[in-house]
Amino acid sequence: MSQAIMKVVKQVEIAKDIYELRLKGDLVKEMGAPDQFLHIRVPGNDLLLRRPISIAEIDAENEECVIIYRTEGDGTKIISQLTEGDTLDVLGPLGNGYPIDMLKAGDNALLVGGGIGVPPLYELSKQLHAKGVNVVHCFGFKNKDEVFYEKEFSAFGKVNIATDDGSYAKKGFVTQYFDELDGFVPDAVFACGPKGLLAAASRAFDPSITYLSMEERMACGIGACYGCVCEKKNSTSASDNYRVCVDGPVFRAEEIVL
Amino acid sequence: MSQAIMKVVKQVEIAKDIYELRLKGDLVKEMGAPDQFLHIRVPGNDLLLRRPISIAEIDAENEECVIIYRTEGDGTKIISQLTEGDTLDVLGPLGNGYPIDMLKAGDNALLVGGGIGVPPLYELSKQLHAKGVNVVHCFGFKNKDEVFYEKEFSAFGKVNIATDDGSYAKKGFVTQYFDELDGFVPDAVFACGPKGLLAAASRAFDPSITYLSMEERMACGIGACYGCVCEKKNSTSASDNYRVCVDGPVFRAEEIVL
Amino acid sequence: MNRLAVSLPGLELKNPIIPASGCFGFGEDYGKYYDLSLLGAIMTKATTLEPRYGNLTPRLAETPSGMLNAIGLQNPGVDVVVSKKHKELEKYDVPLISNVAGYTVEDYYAVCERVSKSPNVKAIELNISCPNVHKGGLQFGTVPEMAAEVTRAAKAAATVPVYVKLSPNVTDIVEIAKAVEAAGADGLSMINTLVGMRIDLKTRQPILANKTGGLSGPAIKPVAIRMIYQVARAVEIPIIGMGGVYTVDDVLEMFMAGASAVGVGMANFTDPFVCPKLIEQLPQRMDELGINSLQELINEVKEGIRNER
Amino acid sequence: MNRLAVSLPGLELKNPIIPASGCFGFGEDYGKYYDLSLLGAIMTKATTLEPRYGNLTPRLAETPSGMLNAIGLQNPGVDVVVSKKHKELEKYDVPLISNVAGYTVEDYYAVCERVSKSPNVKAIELNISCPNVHKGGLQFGTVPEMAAEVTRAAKAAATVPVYVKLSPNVTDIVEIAKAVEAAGADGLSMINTLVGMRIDLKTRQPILANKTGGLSGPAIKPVAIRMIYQVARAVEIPIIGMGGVYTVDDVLEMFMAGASAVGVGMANFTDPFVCPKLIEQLPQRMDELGINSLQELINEVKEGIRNER
Ligand SMILES: Cc1cc2nc3c(=O)[nH]c(=O)nc-3n(C[C@H](O)[C@H](O)[C@H](O)COP(=O)(O)OP(=O)(O)OC[C@H]3O[C@@H](n4cnc5c(N)ncnc54)[C@H](O)[C@@H]3O)c2cc1C
Ligand SMILES: Cc1cc2nc3c(=O)[nH]c(=O)nc-3n(C[C@H](O)[C@H](O)[C@H](O)COP(=O)(O)OP(=O)(O)OC[C@H]3O[C@@H](n4cnc5c(N)ncnc54)[C@H](O)[C@@H]3O)c2cc1C
Ligand SMILES: Cc1cc2nc3c(=O)[nH]c(=O)nc-3n(C[C@H](O)[C@H](O)[C@H](O)COP(=O)(O)O)c2cc1C
Ligand SMILES: Cc1cc2nc3c(=O)[nH]c(=O)nc-3n(C[C@H](O)[C@H](O)[C@H](O)COP(=O)(O)O)c2cc1C
Ligand code: FES
Ligand code: FES
Repeated sequence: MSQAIMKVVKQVEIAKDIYELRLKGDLVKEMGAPDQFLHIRVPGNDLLLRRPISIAEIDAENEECVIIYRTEGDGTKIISQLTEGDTLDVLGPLGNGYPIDMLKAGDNALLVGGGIGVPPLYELSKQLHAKGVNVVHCFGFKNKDEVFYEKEFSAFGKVNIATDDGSYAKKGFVTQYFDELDGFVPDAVFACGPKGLLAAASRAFDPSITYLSMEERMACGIGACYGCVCEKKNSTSASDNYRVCVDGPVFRAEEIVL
Repeated sequence: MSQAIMKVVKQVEIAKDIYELRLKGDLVKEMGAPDQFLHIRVPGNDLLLRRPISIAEIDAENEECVIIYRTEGDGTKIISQLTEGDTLDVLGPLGNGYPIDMLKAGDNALLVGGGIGVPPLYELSKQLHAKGVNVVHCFGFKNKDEVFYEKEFSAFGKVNIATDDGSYAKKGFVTQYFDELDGFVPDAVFACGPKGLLAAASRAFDPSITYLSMEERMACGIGACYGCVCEKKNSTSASDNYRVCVDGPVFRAEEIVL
Repeated sequence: MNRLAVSLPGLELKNPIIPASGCFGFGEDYGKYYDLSLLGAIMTKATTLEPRYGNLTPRLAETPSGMLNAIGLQNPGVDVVVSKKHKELEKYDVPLISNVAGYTVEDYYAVCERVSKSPNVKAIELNISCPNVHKGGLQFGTVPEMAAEVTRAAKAAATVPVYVKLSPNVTDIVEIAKAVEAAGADGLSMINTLVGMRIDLKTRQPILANKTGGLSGPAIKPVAIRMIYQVARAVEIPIIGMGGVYTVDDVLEMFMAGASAVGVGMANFTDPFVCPKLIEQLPQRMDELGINSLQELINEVKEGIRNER
Repeated sequence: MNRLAVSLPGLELKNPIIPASGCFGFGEDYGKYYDLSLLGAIMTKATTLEPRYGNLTPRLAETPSGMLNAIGLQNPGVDVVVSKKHKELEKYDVPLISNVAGYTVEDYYAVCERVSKSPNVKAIELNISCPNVHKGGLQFGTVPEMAAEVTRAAKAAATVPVYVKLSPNVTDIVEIAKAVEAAGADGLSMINTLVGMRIDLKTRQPILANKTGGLSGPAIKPVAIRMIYQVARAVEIPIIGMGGVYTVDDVLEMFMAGASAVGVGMANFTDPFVCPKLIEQLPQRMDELGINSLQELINEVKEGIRNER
């Protein structure tokens, strides 16, 4: 982990309220595992807590990385106004990303994403594909306007999409695809998105091979403040919980209480 | 008075920590009297009080005006980083500037300025000169690095300069020139600067023809909060004082208690 | 139906936006810039029995997301306020809430009696953050019995409803709120400023001539929300909420905490047109959040509180 | 001579910069990023007799120039703290100030006794912002007699100096400060967080699972400065100042108000390297302001206070 000033290479609104921000800097050298995150200082002086945003893509060669985020509140709105040449104070890479060492060429991986939970899966899909793992994606979005990166993910494997209102692809929850995998039996399931989606994934698949990316409000981002805890399954001591920032954000479904 | 978004035309550091900022906008149409002021919103969201800065020059033809200020604290530092094309939220023009109607061609006016009290006198000097009034300037600065606008003022009349440390022109207080005016008997004295300088000017000259520009911390800038008061001379009621923002900033020396 | 209308004792407001006391003078200055009839009501500057000069300057200092003020109750005294200041506001279609201050219970009685007589004064806001000269300078607002005593005096003197303005500088604001409710207050207004200070690093002395000042602005909003939330659960009388309101979201957050109208103070200095802007922007934000009308929101929040019990 | 050195009971500090309790864990996390021996001291996370889970999440919310937290004293209990957490910090040349919390006077006694035994614990910071389970949940820190009682218990149990951490959520902080001084406190630390709340406009419920939380950051600095200024004029024991310190100017403002060392809390989250940066930047700013050494500044401020009397 380092603190660094990164340069904005490019920023594009790729879907409604969804921004793709490309950053350049030495820090990229430290990035490796998919779904580590950056802890970003919002420019200005009144919003003092950093914003955690996952690294969606690592471009080691050009020392660049991509983050993709939705403008939720004041912080992300300010960040969305940055343009080429602006700088950003970031801390990272933080947390433990998705493990992939247990998979080998020919294995099957199912990637489940909901809304803004989709981007962190991009670098994962890329790395799995490069390893020769067969990847299938199941993504849920609110509506047609918010769908993004379908083409990009298609390069690595099949993409199944569902929208809440049916304005694009199938209508309803992404979970409907879990029963229609046509004999694709996952050796690992990776999920990122709202709690409901994570819970559905851990019910549908073996919780020992299902990896969930958790989200909690964060202050320090490095384990010191205990702001971002989540409950440990079968913990032995009252004070024993996980900190999403350092112990996660990725946990095996069997380790935690959702 | 209006609230308006003005455009930055140009910003230059004209002396150590002294910035000249040229702004463009409709608001210039409302400007007239010398030493009215703008109440400027500092970009960002943590500094919420506006900053009062005098209008140093009005360029009605191009709908531009100039302000000149020293970087004192966080607010002026942030403003000093603006560059061409940036915008600024200003309220103005506020306050009553220096009166000049009582002077006619051939009259004598003495302009006394200290440090950052010099700029508001520029538009005044220009307007007096245009009227045919004879102008003499006495300006004090801390040191050579902080001297500015000598040439510009010279176009309108003699400029006497003193520096605290003698690093430029005469050493010592600007008041030393008051006894060396070589028969120049002012029909009006206009002073702007630290309280000590204002007090010296009102002692040296007839307080009924001596006009002082006052400075107080301001919130509303329009008379509502009573934050910026100064004491009235011979006031009859306990609650009776002047508000620098609407009753001033310029007062006759005989009206106020310094 | 007017979606923004709210109804409080003595106050049928066309909207809930009220410039807070001391931040709007007696309206005359802002009246030059927009039509004051747009406003829900106006909380006028603190009025005392005698004219008061107030504190020496500096009276103001800035702080992160806030400011300190130590104006010191400067005002021309109740006689001038009633004969001139209230009169001048009669040309607007806007109710006044007259902020009343004093140093003895008798002061409060006398001022409440007189300001009630102005036909456009529809309510009194009792500023109990003043030191009681008879009780060793303890603030009326910090001791439940003293707060109750001055409330009773105001109620006896006033012919309009009395809203007591609570000070946040207390250990237990609920206790004070209950005491003034029991003493007959028709409503509450909260919060007044937190006591704060800034020191000038060059002089090494406090910036304000008065040394301490009142902290207001967004910095104190979380404290205001907490106190409104707690008090709304302990009393039946309505609350006019204030403290750091800058945006329509802040207005609605106050309502969700338990307020029935909202005071806007410091924000007027940042943006002189903030009050009309809030009034204009409220309906759209209400649409986004599924709020039909503010009166409905007030009722829903009250219902929620009842269900908590 | 070390210009940054300050001397307080039990604490000969090479500099006055101390990460505040709860914002720095037991140092292990920040220890990965810089050498903790750089720090003046470390105020460790609140330690209770038994392990505690703390509150449900969300535990955090942001506010203008500040934040709310409701961690809820999560810690592994005094046995693990002493046997592991303090031990791990022995490799650094940095004194610990152990933050002690409890729900009964007996809790405080027991924890103070045990943490005193760690050789690197040079002082105790008594966190009296906890509800007293035997006194109907009233916070120890809000009632002078209760604050005094727990101070006496801590003093009886501890073999190191005891600094009592004052809560700002009181009507009269001077009264509390005097009570704990009379009860034997060796120093004070102030301020703890102000109680605040934020409401989520979509759910219309408080953001924090605990509903209320503690407000910290620059937003509360003016309140901290005011309280330190007032208390420094009423007691003789030294004060560790905190509340919103982000810059060297903030550090020096605390000293000028009357502090003898400075805690840094929320700023660590904005900039994990803030403490070493402050230590590095202090000398230059002291030069600009004509301050030879911090100990000299402390003495000058004390002298000034004596002359006011
Ligand atoms: C490990 C991790 C990875 C994330 N990756 C992404 C990503 O790749 N793309 C993306 O769009 N979002 C991501 N998020 C969520 C993102 O952090 C929030 O949307 C963002 O912080 C909102 O900031 P704001 O200022 O716009 O909203 P505000 O509501 O104004 O924020 C106020 C405070 O609440 C916190 N907060 C608000 N919503 C969330 C949330 N959902 N999760 C955590 N903190 C929150 C903010 O960090 C801030 O401290 C991630 C969150 C975590 C914990
Ligand atoms: C009518 C009027 C006209 C002015 N004209 C000029 C000018 O032409 N050029 C110029 O350089 N300065 C001028 N000043 C002073 C200028 O307003 C301050 O230097 C400026 O506000 C400092 O802001 P800051 O954020 O840099 O300093 P900070 O110290 O960070 O400001 C904090 C707060 O204190 C107030 N403040 C600090 N110093 C002063 C001061 N000297 N006067 C009033 N308020 C102050 C600020 O407005 C702000 O509210 C004028 C002041 C007044 C009242
Ligand atoms: C300059 C100023 C003057 C004030 N004067 C008064 C006053 O006379 N009477 C009063 O009850 N409150 C007074 N207040 C407090 C405000 O009415 C309000 O309660 C407080 O500022 C919190 O609201 P805000 O954060 O929106 O400013 C004053 C506040 C300011 C900033
Ligand atoms: C996340 C967090 C946790 C805290 N935990 C404790 C604690 O365990 N014990 C304590 O005495 N104070 C605790 N505090 C209060 C701080 O020590 C400090 O008094 C307060 O935050 C003000 O300083 P700041 O504005 O620099 O943060 C905590 C503060 C924060 C932000
Ligand atoms: S954010 Fe501080 S422990 Fe995770
Ligand atoms: S600044 Fe408000 S009255 Fe002058």
